[in-house]
Amino acid sequence: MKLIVAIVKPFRLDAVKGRLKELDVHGMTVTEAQGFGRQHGHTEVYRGAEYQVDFVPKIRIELAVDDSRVEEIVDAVVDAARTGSIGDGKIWVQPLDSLIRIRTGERGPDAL
Amino acid sequence: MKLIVAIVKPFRLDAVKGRLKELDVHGMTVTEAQGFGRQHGHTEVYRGAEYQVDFVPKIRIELAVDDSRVEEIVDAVVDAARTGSIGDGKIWVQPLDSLIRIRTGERGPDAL
Amino acid sequence: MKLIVAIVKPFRLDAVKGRLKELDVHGMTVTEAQGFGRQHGHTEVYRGAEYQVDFVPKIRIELAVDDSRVEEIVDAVVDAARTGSIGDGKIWVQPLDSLIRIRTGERGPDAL
Amino acid sequence: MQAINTTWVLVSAALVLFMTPGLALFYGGMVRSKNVLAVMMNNFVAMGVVSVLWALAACSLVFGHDLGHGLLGNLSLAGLGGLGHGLPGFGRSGASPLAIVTFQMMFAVITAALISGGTTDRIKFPAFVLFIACWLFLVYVPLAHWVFSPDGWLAHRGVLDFAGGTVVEINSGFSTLAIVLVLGRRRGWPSEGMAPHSVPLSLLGVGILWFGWFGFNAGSALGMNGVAVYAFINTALAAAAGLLGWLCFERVREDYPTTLGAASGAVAGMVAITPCAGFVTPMASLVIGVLAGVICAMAVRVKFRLRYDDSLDVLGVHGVGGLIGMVLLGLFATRSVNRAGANGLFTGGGFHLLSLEVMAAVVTVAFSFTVTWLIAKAIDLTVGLRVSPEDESRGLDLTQHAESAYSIGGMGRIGN
Amino acid sequence: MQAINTTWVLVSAALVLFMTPGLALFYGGMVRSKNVLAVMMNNFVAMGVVSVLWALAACSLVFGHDLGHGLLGNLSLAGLGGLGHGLPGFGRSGASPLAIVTFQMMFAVITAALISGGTTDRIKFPAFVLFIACWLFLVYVPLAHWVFSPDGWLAHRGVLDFAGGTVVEINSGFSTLAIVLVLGRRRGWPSEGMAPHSVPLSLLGVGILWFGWFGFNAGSALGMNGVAVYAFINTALAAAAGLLGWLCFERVREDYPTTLGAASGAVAGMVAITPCAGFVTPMASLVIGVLAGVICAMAVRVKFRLRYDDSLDVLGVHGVGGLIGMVLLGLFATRSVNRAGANGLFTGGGFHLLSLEVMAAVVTVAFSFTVTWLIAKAIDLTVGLRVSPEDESRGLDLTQHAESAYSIGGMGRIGN
Amino acid sequence: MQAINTTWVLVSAALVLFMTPGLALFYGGMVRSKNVLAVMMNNFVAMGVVSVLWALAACSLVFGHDLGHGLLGNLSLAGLGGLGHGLPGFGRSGASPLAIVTFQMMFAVITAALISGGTTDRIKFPAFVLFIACWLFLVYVPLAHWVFSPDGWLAHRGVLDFAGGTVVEINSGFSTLAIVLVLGRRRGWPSEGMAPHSVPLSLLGVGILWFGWFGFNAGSALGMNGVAVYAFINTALAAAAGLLGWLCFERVREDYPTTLGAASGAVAGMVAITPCAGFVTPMASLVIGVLAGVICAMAVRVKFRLRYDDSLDVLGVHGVGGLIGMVLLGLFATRSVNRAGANGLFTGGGFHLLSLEVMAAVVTVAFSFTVTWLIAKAIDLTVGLRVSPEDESRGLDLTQHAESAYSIGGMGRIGN
Ligand SMILES: Nc1ncnc2c1ncn2[C@@H]1O[C@H](COP(=O)(O)OP(=O)(O)O)[C@@H](O)[C@H]1O
Ligand SMILES: Nc1ncnc2c1ncn2[C@@H]1O[C@H](COP(=O)(O)OP(=O)(O)O)[C@@H](O)[C@H]1O
Ligand SMILES: Nc1ncnc2c1ncn2[C@@H]1O[C@H](COP(=O)(O)OP(=O)(O)O)[C@@H](O)[C@H]1O
Repeated sequence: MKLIVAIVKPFRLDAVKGRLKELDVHGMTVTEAQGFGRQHGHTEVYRGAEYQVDFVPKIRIELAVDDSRVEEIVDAVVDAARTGSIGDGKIWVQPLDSLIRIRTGERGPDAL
Repeated sequence: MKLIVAIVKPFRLDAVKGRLKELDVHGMTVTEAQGFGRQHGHTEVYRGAEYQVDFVPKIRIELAVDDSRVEEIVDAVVDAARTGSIGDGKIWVQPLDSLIRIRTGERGPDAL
Repeated sequence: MKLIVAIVKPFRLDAVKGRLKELDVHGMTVTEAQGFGRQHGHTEVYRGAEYQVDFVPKIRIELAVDDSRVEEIVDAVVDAARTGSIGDGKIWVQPLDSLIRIRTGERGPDAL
Repeated sequence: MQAINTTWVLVSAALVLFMTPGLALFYGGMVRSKNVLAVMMNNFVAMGVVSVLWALAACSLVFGHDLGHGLLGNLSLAGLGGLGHGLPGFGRSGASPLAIVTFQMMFAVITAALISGGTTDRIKFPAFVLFIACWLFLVYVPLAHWVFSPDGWLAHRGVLDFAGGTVVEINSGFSTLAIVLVLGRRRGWPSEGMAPHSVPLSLLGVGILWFGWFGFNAGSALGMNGVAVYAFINTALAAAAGLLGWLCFERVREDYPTTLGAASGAVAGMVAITPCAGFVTPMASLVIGVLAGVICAMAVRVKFRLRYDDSLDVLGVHGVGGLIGMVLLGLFATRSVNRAGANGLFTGGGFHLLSLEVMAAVVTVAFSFTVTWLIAKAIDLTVGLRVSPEDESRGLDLTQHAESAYSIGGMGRIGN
Repeated sequence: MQAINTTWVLVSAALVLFMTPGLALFYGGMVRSKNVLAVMMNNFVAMGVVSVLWALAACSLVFGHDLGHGLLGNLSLAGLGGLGHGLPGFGRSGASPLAIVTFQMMFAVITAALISGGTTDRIKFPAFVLFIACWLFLVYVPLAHWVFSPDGWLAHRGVLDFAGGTVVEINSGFSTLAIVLVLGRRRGWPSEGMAPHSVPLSLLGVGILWFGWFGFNAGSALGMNGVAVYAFINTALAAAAGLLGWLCFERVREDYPTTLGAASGAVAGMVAITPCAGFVTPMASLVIGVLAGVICAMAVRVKFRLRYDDSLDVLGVHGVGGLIGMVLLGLFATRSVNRAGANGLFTGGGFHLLSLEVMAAVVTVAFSFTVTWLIAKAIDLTVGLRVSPEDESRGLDLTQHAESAYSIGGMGRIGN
Repeated sequence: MQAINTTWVLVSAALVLFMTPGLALFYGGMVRSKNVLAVMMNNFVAMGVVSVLWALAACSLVFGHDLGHGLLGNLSLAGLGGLGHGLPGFGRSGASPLAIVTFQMMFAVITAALISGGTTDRIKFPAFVLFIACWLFLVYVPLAHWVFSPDGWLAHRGVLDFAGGTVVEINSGFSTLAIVLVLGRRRGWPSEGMAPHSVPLSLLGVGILWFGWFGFNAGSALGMNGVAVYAFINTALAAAAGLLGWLCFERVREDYPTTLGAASGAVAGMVAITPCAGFVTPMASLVIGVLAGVICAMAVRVKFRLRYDDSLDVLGVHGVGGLIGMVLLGLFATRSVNRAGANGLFTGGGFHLLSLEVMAAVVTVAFSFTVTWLIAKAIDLTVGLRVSPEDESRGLDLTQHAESAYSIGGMGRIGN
């Protein structure tokens, strides 16, 4: 099994979720994150003190999937998350040794 | 070494932490997350506008452990996090190439 | 490619970011986390009710890097994040199967 | 006696001033966290701009000697001078003229501020400032002269409006409709979720509005007398009844009585009682409040069907609530509460008052909507009303004011 | 003179009205973020329900002509009519009767709202509404008649209670104890942490309460006179002293003086001075405040031992604070401050006043607790008081009101 | 008449009391989330400590019979006794003496509280308490006697200061400078970012300050009369103009008009009008407000160059604003507004008043700075003013008060 991690723009989350539903993927875990990269941050000013904020809000999505579906799902996420402008984010794939559903103790692809 | 990642219901965190202490595991890192899965979200209404919120609050726990202890710890977490109802979450195990304690520079199991 | 994950003290983030910039690393993703370990938490009191808070705020940094640069970058992060006192955190390295830049679809080291 | 009346009017003026920060919180809580400061700023800047313009000239155009036909005042009071001779048309036994125009200044401020509830999340800050400056002179000032000055043509005909059902409520509601039609909908509305970012902030805002509204309504007696007491209790009861009305509607319609609904219902009740406060009995106030609560709860749902994006429901609550108040005043007004008033349809006065009230309401709707639309259009064609799509998606706090509302996380503002 | 008195009473009424949103914030800040709106809603709905019922009938049952033996008023003032003849037992030189009953309406509202501090996190919304409606008529109304109406049997015997040490404070405290005993403890209490989700919100709430309490106490003079001035400064000093008392206790007991402790101490001081405000000297107020601060700080710790879950310490602060105030009034009251008062034990009056005050306190404790317990039990057996365990764990905001208090994260409300 | 005056003074006293929680919010919003409660606590504890000390002795040292040369009052009013004979030097026709000293108590409270804006994020809580207790007697009390008591030497010479430009504003500003020089800079300042954690909280705070300032300034007429009305409108206009002034400066200087700038500008305007409120015309108030807005906006930027860490700009806003007000009063004061006043340079009075005002300002700067510096140094050398570096980095909320301000995340306070 594999773990797909995607860093995307927050307002694309809905589209990604929708696309995954179409592919019959019914589980994911997301966290709020802050990204640093080519996309510029912004400047804030409070009583004349300037703050350069380099980080940009991102959403981090984790998807545990069966090996056979990795390509298809990665492509779907890339497609749904893309806006074409800088800062669209990254996707990476990591190996998984095992996966368990806590409720039932099922292991492997059955636990998805 | 392995990295155990557990997605659990927030109110089970205390139980998980307690169980791990018993097993003499003295380190973990947790983040707030939002899960999407079989467990239903909820609906909110503001002045007649309905919002379907699909995500459910979860806690994401990361545990770097020595290979020898993986099974035992996974079992303990499953046990402590289980409530038996939908949405109890997942546990997965990932390979780790190396681990370092920042304070001392120690590497591998010693760094835990 | 590898994924470097570093759990550091929040106020060291700036130093780490600075050091990475010097090394020409121009991307990372960070999340707020809470750590449990040797470093003590604190006690809070509200109208006589005491709360023992075991978790300590941490920053979790993720860096996808080319294999060739792992050592150098790990060392840089360790160096920048270290204060020498308990709770400085951990760094671990995980294997990555692949990495894609969402904007362009580039894969592998080019996607960094 | 003048000292007591002045005391009451000044206390009321302070209360009404406090309503604008209250409104800023009410609105601020309802928007997404990237636009909180911008909408609050619109309120605060109204406190700045409108106050200054009021003192310089607007006050005089409202309360100065009538230029003829009850259409506008002259500049005799410009710079708040010339008040030693009293306010034209007002008796001399009441509160100090300077206190009265101070009290009235707060009305102009909050009416302008109300409009920001419609334009939120997408209006350029400089455009908003320019807009309220123009709007103050071209819309608010004439209407206020017509209704609040004893020489105004509506007041002169016997239209009753105790504390601004027309000038403040209907006016803000339909002005908002006009400007949002020019401005267009927020990107993503209504398909994307735009839930309130902090309901407690909004509830606090409503608490302040509730408190301040006693000054607004009871202070409009312009002195301490029996009418002020009626206006006070009527405000309290209409708010309470409005709250319950809205909640009942929600309970029936969507199963859940919401806190934002409770807050909105209280506001709706107070809006509707505004023109009536010193003219009706407490029992009539309960009826007015409950009807306002239910009807406004229905009204705010209309925008989803008609697809105009009155973001925080200025039309649905203030516009509609004001109309309800004016019509019900034509039914419930009674001279037993206020000898300077009149009797309505249910109180033996026939259709006379009702037709006057409806006429005034219609005039206000037509005038506010038309002139505001023209102003908005003119600004849109020249300096532009709306921020760029990219700025809209990044949020107005950052792009208009270079600020973030919150930085609460364990790591503070990350990256600093 | 009537106009001045009425002005003061109306200003005070507005201040007391403002206390309920203040209380909503104070309570809202102290609960977990999943229950903020629900507890605030309990306060807001009290503003709706209690106000309307007050105007319809409760007011008359309190202040109407006594039905006999000082037990209850009649319905002569129902619908706030019949006030032209003045309030039975009140002189005619004071404030306008309508102003007085408006002022008193705010007391009924906040007393009912106070109870929500005990029932928070687990009470069904409809049950709470039903509860306060019943409780208003069966508990508040009789007590208020006994104490606040000059014809009430307690007032008649010479019991002193300036602004509601019995009717508001002891009553809310012991009513809360009764209902929480029926309701049961929050799941997980006290083993699980239930720390306040936003202390600044609570501090703001206390700031508003502090401000409003001047209306509460000094307004209870029902006019502007020397007693009102004493009540005012005494309130300020008792709050200050209560704050210091609680902090000193915390410093000694737990090493840390806390901000929530400061806030609670100020409230405790104001609770205790409530019955005393117009009857004691400023120096006595300092003593009363400090004692209230220390004793209430001890009292809120009792629940952990006795295991009743008075979640936000209504009993510990209001119940106990009210008892302290009544007893100390028996010691410190002096006719030098208020000729209509009496002298206490330390001021040459012997045990007479003290025994009256203790009697009134005991009567209030017994009556409030018993009748409230019966109401709560009746509701629990019929419609049910408590939400399901699952709803309790998901939080009342979502399950009772379909709302979330906050959505502040960088991604807004995730999934929208 | 006394009753009306007393009513006005008490209403004003309540408003001024409310300013301190407002200030707590204003400050609390501007600090990082780990230090919110600590700075709010400094404000609340000032309400406790200063009130109690005021009643016990400070009040008398300010308003008691002069001990000679207008330097200090005696203890004739200690414990707030002896007020039956009126306040020395005040006429008997005004408000009740007890009401006046209550009103003045609130001034002492907020002046002490203001200083916490400079010392935030690093001062030990016990040291702050000790500091304000000493400072009250050694700095505030003498200055207040000199200026506010008719027997004080500055008042006696004809220095005009309507509501405390010297005693409150300049004094708090330069006292803050003195203590922060002793205390040292926050670790990491100015290189590390220390952005406000919640601007809406600060805006709310300013809303409350704005509301309360009407009591502060108009209440300083110590009764209801024409001067009070002028003071009221002048406050409103100076706030509005200050807001606009600051925004314009920001727009020109940094491209972005900020909400915190709007808030700060309103405060600056009200600070500057404080000494002038009852002595100048509304048009002069506009000028004073705008100048204060612009100059204070420049002044707060000075600290970055001179490297003193006046964290929340007490010097830049209150110190500098107070100086501006005193100087402009020397230019704009006019007896047409207040016959008890004087004419300034621009109103035919020549340099006389201006030189008096400048002299008073200089005396205040020198006295406040010097004595405060000595107090701060003494405390630093004995109990220590500053927390340990580790406590500073963990935050004062946890280390001084064992509390966290917020716990809003989905998981509540993690680990509980
Ligand atoms: N090497 C990296 N490791 C981890 N996350 C990265 C890395 N580089 C970029 N990111 C994440 O991807 C986001 C987008 O990257 P950016 O360089 O801004 O744009 P793009 O990917 O379109 O070139 C960043 O905000 C960051 O969250
Ligand atoms: N494929 C997946 N990848 C990552 N996280 C998942 C995946 N499926 C489920 N989850 C996480 O596990 C949580 C529980 O899953 P859910 O399907 O609701 O219940 P259960 O695991 O009991 O069948 C989800 O809320 C989500 O956070
Ligand atoms: N086994 C582990 N797995 C994951 N994270 C860990 C583990 N042990 C420690 N950590 C993280 O590292 C942080 C620092 O660890 P701690 O034991 O406090 O100090 P140190 O690493 O200096 O010995 C913890 O707060 C936690 O976030």
